[in-house]
Amino acid sequence: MSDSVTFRVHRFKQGDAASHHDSFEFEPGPRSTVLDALTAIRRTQDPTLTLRHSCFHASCGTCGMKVNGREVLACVTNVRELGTGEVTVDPLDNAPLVSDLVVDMGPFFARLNAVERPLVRESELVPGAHTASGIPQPLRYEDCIECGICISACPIAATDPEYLGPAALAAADRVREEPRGGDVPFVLGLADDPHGAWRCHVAFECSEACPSNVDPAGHIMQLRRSLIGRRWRALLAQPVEAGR
Amino acid sequence: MTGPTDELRAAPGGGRELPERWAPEERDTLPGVGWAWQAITGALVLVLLTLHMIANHFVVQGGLRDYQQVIAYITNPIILPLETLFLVVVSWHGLLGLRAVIFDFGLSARAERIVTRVFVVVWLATIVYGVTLLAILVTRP
Amino acid sequence: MTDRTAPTGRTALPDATAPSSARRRGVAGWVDVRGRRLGGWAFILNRVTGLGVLFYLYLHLLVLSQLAIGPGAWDSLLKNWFLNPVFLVLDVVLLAGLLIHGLNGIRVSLVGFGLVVSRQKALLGAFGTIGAIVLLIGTLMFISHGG
Amino acid sequence: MSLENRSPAPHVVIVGGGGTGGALALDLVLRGLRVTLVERGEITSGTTGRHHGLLHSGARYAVNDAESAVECIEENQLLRRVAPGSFEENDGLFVGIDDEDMAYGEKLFAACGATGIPARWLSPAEALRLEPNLNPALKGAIQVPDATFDAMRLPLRWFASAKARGAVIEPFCEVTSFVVRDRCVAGVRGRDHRSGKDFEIGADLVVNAGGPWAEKIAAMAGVDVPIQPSPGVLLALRGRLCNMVVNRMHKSGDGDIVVPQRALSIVGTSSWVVEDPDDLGVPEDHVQKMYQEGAKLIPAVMSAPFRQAWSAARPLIGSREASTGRELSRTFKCFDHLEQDGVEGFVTISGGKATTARAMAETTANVICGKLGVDAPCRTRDTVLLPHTAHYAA
Repeated sequence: MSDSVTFRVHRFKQGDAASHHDSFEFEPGPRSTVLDALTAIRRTQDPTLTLRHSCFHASCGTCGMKVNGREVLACVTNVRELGTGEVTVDPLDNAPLVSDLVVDMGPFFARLNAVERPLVRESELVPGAHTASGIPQPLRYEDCIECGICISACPIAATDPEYLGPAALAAADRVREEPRGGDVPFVLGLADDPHGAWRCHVAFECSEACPSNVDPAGHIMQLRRSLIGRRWRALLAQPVEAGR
Repeated sequence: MTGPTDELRAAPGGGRELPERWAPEERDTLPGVGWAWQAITGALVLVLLTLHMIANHFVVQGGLRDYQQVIAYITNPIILPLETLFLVVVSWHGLLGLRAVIFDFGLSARAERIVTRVFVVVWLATIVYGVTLLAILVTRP
Repeated sequence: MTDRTAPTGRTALPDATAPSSARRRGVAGWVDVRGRRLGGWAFILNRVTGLGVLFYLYLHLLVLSQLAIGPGAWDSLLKNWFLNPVFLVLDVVLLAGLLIHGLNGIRVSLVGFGLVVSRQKALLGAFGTIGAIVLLIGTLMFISHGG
Repeated sequence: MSLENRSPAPHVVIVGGGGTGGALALDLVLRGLRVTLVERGEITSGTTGRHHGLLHSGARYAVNDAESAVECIEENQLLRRVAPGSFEENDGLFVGIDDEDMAYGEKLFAACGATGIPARWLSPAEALRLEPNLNPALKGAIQVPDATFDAMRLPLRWFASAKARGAVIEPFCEVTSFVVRDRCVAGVRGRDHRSGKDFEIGADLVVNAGGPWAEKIAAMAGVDVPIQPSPGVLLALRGRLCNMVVNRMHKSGDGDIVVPQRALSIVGTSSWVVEDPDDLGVPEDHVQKMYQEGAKLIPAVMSAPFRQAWSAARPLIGSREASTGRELSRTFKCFDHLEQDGVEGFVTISGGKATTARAMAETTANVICGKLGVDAPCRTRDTVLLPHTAHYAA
């Protein structure tokens, strides 16, 4: 058995009529990831290959792509563990294609931007740890690494271009849980929309695919529960106000 | 406070600007109601369908009612309103579901309105058809 | 050599944000099952069975019009068609469709109203098991009726 | 000469889309210049994004390099003001395990006092109360205002803010040659890998902000820049083992830091030297060293689930004969190639640290404005940055 793996890589340049796949050979080591393979291919075989990457350890979320049809972070996907002699690499779905493996994250970030979820949270810190003097409140980053994998895996995002999407809805629910100065009624108003929390069809593909344990679908369901509660409270408050 | 400042909001790209196509021309006044309806009618369909299946197939010798058995069944004063309700609810649930599937093809707001109107007509026609059929059978000597 | 040159101080690069090709899969997104997990399958099956059952509903209503024609029309339909083994197989398919759509509907409603969210995977498994058992019992009953 | 009298304003092309390039783009547009930044790959895909995310208090340098330490604590305080909401602001600990560490600790505490870095001795019990996962055998700890930042998302705020003020940011545009007329750099040529088409951009001045790639970029202009790419291995473990940055109370060495980040803990770093910053590799013995040394600070490092090990190349200035990179300076240098090599219109910025990227940009922008005859003050010290999401959303 040969150690070499064939990478079938999606190729597209702006102005091309259609995309195609190019094949490259790569010999993986025990630690080689799909990202290592792609950067090695770019270095030694084709310098025109475009892909997004930054941190190499599942913290930045730039290297989300489809490997053998599944959405993953290329930087933590071990080539040998895939167990296939041929590895197909495609860009994420449900986003505008820029070139090769690069998609335009603009629509994704526009939604996150609108929700205005703070980057740092004040919960899920080290259990039992006390706060150092001079620190008002210990902080840590939110789990979401804004990779776009949830949008690619979501069957609703595939059909509804206006869908707010799992990441932004999960972010909205985080604002509800922990406002940190955020405008909760505004954010709930965004989510309470036919193209918002109500559009989800509970496939949980986003939560399955999420590389950072965000559980977007779970957040969407919590969001719905609080939206229903809000609706009931508004309904019950009306007669009370009318009676005054 | 770690939330965004007004200064950041005011800056270009500083937040709250959604892609144009996301902001619907007419905001649904009660978003989520269609979804809730589908769940409620679905639950009703489940109950009525279970009754319908048991009464029509599982308790009947041979699994299907012959003509006389059908007439005997639907002239029952409890069954008749239940079967009528079943027709109303199941066609509502089914057509609302089909409408959602059609909307997934990415229709314009105008086309969506037309589809909705057509479906209301189809739904009413279904009820008229079913009720007429029941009336003929129940009133037949 | 270069197809875009610019005088000093001016750039002539393309608009990188212009989408060259939308990769939204559209309706293919819910038909394409490659790489999908159990919940994705449930979503697809829910739609397929929903469409199938709706088609059956109207077929069923149409067939019932034979009742209006009279006892002869209905009973001969019964004898010549519906008690045929081929129809019994179709009945099993219908029952499977109803079970998938109905049980998944309960799951989607419960989870969708914010209930059992943390145990939704277990719910999916439990409903899958219930559906399989009911389908088996139903099939046996169809066979016993046919025999 | 003021900018109002010049139309159009001078155009600066920055080659390299790391943190330094981003901060420089913002600095220059805030001073009224026109800026185009070209980057071979995605923004922050080189060294910047692979950083462990330590916002230095300066304590790491206080004993041996007071100048760097002062620079760090200034930038540390300044960045919290201009980039609110971008940091895990939980402070850091220098943890002493043995008597040698404690002896270093005395020097460290004194040096922090001399360089203006707030520092506080903690007893072992106090340190364990703050960080229960620390090695229980610790002998003492010093609390300093370290913090964690997201190696990509903090720089993205510079890019977002620069873009919002008119800078043109072009990723996936690789420079392949310089436009040189009469020993004067007048622009860059290259290929836009998104379209596969060649481009040429004219410039009044070109800045080489290539980090460890700076030497390769400078060579295109026929200029030598002594950069030694010096990679280090980092290890990411699943689970948050600490809230504060945990440093070894010792002079810089392998595996002397654990940086919490989101739901990960990053153990760093090692140091060696390579020729090609594109071909680093991850030496297995370095990974094992991270486990061994990291576990001396936090024993749970040994049992925490593995997430990833990777390498990042520091752009160190200095001799190519270096063997580990540790002997090379961590300060930055701005080269005006007119003085050094007789080439006009070309400036290189390299060396330095992620914490001081803004300061590097300020120094470089001062040099650039001096060369272009632009009289405008630096404004990045008090301009609050846009959120990182605005970089892609805008």
